[in-house]
Amino acid sequence: MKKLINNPDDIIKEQLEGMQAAHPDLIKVNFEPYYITRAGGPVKGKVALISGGGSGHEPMHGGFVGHGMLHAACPGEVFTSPTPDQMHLAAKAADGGAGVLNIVKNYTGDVMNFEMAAELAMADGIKVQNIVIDDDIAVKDSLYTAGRRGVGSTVLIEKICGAASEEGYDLQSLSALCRTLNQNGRSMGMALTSCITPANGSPSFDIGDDEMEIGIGIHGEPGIQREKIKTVDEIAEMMTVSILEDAAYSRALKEWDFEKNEWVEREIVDEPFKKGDKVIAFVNSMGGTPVSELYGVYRKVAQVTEKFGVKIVRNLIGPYITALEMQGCSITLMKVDDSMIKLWDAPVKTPGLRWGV
Amino acid sequence: MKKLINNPDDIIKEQLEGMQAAHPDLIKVNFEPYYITRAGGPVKGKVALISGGGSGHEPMHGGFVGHGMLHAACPGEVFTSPTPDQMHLAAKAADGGAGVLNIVKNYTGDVMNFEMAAELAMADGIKVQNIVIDDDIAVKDSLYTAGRRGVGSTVLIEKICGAASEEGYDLQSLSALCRTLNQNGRSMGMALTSCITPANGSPSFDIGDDEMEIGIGIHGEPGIQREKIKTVDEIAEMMTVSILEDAAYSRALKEWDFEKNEWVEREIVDEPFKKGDKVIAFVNSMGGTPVSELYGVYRKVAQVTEKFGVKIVRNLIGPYITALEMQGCSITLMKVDDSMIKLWDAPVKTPGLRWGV
Amino acid sequence: MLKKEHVISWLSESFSVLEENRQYLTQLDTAIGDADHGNNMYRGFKKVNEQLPALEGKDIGAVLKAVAMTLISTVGGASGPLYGTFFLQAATKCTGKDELTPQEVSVMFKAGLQGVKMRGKAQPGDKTMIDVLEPATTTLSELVEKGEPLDIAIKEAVSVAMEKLKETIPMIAKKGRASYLGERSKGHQDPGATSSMFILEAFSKAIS
Amino acid sequence: MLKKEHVISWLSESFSVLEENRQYLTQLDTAIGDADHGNNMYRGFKKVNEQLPALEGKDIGAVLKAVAMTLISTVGGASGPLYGTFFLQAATKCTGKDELTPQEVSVMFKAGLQGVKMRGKAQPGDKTMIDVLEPATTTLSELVEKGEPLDIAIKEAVSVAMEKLKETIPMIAKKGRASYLGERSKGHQDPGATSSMFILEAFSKAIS
Ligand SMILES: Nc1ncnc2c1ncn2[C@@H]1O[C@H](COP(=O)(O)OP(=O)(O)O)[C@@H](O)[C@H]1O
Ligand SMILES: Nc1ncnc2c1ncn2[C@@H]1O[C@H](COP(=O)(O)OP(=O)(O)O)[C@@H](O)[C@H]1O
Ligand SMILES: [Mg+2]
Ligand SMILES: [Mg+2]
Ligand SMILES: [Mg+2]
Ligand SMILES: [Mg+2]
Repeated sequence: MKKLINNPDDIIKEQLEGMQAAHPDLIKVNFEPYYITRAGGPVKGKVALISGGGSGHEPMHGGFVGHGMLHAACPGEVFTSPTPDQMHLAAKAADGGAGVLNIVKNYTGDVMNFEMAAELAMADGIKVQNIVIDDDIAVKDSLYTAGRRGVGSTVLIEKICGAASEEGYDLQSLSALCRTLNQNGRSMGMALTSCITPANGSPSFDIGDDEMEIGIGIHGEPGIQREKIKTVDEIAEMMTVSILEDAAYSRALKEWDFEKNEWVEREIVDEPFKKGDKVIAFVNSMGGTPVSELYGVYRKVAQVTEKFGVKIVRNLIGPYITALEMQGCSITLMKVDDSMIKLWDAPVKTPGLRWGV
Repeated sequence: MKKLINNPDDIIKEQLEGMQAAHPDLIKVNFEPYYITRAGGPVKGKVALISGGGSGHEPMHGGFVGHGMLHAACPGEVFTSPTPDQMHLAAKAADGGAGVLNIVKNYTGDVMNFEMAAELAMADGIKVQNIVIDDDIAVKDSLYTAGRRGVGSTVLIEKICGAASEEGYDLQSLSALCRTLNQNGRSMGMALTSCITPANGSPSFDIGDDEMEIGIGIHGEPGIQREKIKTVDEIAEMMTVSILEDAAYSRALKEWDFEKNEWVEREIVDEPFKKGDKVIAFVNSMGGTPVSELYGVYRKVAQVTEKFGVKIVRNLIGPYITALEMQGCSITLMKVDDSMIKLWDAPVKTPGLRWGV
Repeated sequence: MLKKEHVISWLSESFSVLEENRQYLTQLDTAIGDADHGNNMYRGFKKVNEQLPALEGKDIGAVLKAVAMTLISTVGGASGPLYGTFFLQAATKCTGKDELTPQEVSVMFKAGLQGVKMRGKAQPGDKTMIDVLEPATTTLSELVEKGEPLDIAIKEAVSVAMEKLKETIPMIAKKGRASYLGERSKGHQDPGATSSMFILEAFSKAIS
Repeated sequence: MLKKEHVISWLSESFSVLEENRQYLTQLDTAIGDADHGNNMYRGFKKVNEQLPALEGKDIGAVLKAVAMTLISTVGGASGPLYGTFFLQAATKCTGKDELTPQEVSVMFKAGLQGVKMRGKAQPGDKTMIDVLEPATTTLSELVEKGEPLDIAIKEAVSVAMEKLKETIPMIAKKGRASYLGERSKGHQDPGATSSMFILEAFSKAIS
């Protein structure tokens, strides 16, 4: 196992110590249990935006805590959802009196843990909503699967909703924005190599020297399909076309109903992309692919979207939602309107994403 | 070979096309020959800061073109110094009337090509200085080698000198600053895996599953020493201590003498670090190591520098000077005074580094 | 009768078997999941095991509730809330009790099972822990109804569960991470069903 | 006499042999450098070769100068400026000439060699192209002084150079990238010395 680590059992703790040492001006790490809040404490009167998930996807989510993005993040063990107590304490620490919005990637574990956490926080009198992100079009079906996974859209949503919180959106409007952005975003990922989880020590899947996995998630799980490696043009075109041509996607997602005071299932439909749409294009490295190759991917994404009549108005290119040292990439397209673009452009100052300030 | 590329012969062109498509607001790519300038054209009255080198180290240097950093960059073939004509045309395109400072990493090829380029530009009446960066302490000797290589310091120097150019430093004072920063910076690198150059298609060196290379450069060349993999604490401590305890380093570097009108060798001495020094700490990924592991490295760097009595006042953590998809890291410490810190903090807006704007 | 000492030894037996099979469970989860199930279960039950001495004075309901809270706050992933809910719901049927009749044990298991189904919405055949927990619970309660002694009933439940566990191999997963694999999830035994099996075996061992 | 047709065929022969040995040179550079020498030389001489038809009318000085400029602007790395300088300095001795006497050829090689030494500051024994270029040039000029015909002199120069090339194997590099390896550079033949050898062989072939 080729990793810059000490004992695998200590890596979450030690890497968080490193983050804390590096960014004391931006973040404050709590160690028992793990959660990360902004250095300045809760932001009075603003909805606290919180996310969390397994570790191994850095800079997401801890690296996105700071002005203009998250108020808190909960790191789990590597690729393992964090637990309700972490999320509950993070909510208590980050709540500025205007409630908490949990951004939950759609994995069985994350969803269940965040639901329990929301219940605990609500029992403390904190207003909490959970919005589930499920943008991975590699998963076709929500009837015979746990539904689409939450992947690249999460990063864009954390940025845009973070800016909206700074703007003073209340919990309901922030939740609505978050839900809409999730409906507007679609992603697809692929891997050239498998990652190795530190505790496991060997590759999560075997893959031939001339093979790639299409439709992977971000947890070293095998993808939807195994193929011979193709050229970047073929890969990027196939992925971009799949995203652009993905049909309407309908499924039920749970949200808290503040009137009924219980979880309700909301039927949610993502409409397909259409000519004239403006999008943010996000080309992401899975961790082991260098930015030079991402530009090769972006080149094709730009060509394909243009041909389709979709206009890229902003882009993000780099390793932002990773799967340890996996080689590979993901592509996310998210339809945005002018107000969303303005929120995207707003200042952000976090360890992992920074501009305008 | 696991890469997101098309034909290896086309990758420089295509990746630059991707960069151009992604950042038309920041950069302008010239294709025949390759060079990258700021989108806005030359900056009148300011010294043009130019760098260049082989490709495969992205985001360096092309990703550092933009406000507050470089005015132009010249990408060579992968790991191959660019040629004098590229550098010459880049100088012509970027010169704003106040002359050109070429930041040259100390490799035989880069040094010779940039010298020829400077001569060509001077023949056109452009005032040019070349400052050579040689901060890699893994190379002990300059008498029996080509001297210390230019590695991590380059990134920090491009940022600080870029800010100084915006501040209006003239060519002489900017050159002096650049020279001092080079004297103030020391780096060391290590690799867990070899990279694969696209044209070659197989690893640049063979390395066992339980081995690492210490003292590598950024070109997939073998390092100074082969060892069994150690823990991140042992590796980071060894590297940081080597940097902190590196003795005074003396060698001759060529600069242009504007009075004699010829290249002269300047005897230059880097003084060792001492207690009380303030430094910028830069923990860099070689491309394949994810940021999570870099935080594990940073943790130890922070501990060791503190024990030594050296104070980290700023840091940079991420993949900024890479060797394709190589796994590994480098550590750079650069002594800075308050004016340099101010320049470091100044706004920068490039594809690869951005803050304050 | 199931005494509270039995419960304590069930939990410590569970830890032993999960510790022993940490790699094995992770390996199963590598094939169709994300390679963490063994570590998740180990982390949770290690913590449970450490707390057992402090729980010795408590009644069965209190013990199971404490186990639930520990699992919920240490396991993470999907299995954390699921096993946590199992023990939490099981605990509600044992409040204040220092021993349980076979009927009460059967009620306890049913409550736990219902909790997991409520939380995870999985059905038998979805290739999850339900494929072991449900038939085992059904067998146990049927035998207990018929008046079989608890140790016999649980032995039989374990052997039915073992068959059902093997039946997860050809299944296509419809819940949890393995569901993303679709057809490719065939041919692999479900990790969560396997850990459930270990916990049932530990129960059987604890009372015999 | 060396006619300008000979020079053209020297350059096209050089391209052929460098194309043929592209992988080989890169392999040598993988061991002690950065795995690009074969590609660098191929890229440069391919461009030179493409330009040859356009150069046919020109005198030898003009041809060599054009070659120099092409190499400088296409090869890159260390070898680009070095070979570029070789041809640039060689060209200065052939300005306006359509053919060269053996003595003039010897002067041309000496000028090229001096250019490389001036640019790269390497000495014989540093494990660079100098270890081939210098003994070859010396042998050539000595034999030409003695009145040997050019083709005989160059054949002998090539065979001396071949020996000297092999002698780079045990050397410790002191210039270029290989110098970073110190002792570990021992046991590998220098890539640049090897490409120099190929270019000398091409010269010999062109005039026989
Ligand atoms: N909805 C569900 N209902 C019941 N059991 C489930 C469900 N989803 C997953 N599981 C069980 O959880 C196991 C995986 O647990 P674990 O690996 O610890 O969590 P994760 O899938 O989050 O990594 C699966 O093997 C399966 O038995
Ligand atoms: N200072 C020097 N003087 C003469 N030849 C040199 C010098 N430095 C390097 N070389 C030659 O250049 C060759 C390497 O060329 P190449 O691989 O194309 O460039 P780079 O080293 O920049 O990758 C070496 O094998 C050596 O023969
Ligand atoms: Mg998991
Ligand atoms: Mg090179
Ligand atoms: Mg799992
Ligand atoms: Mg080379």
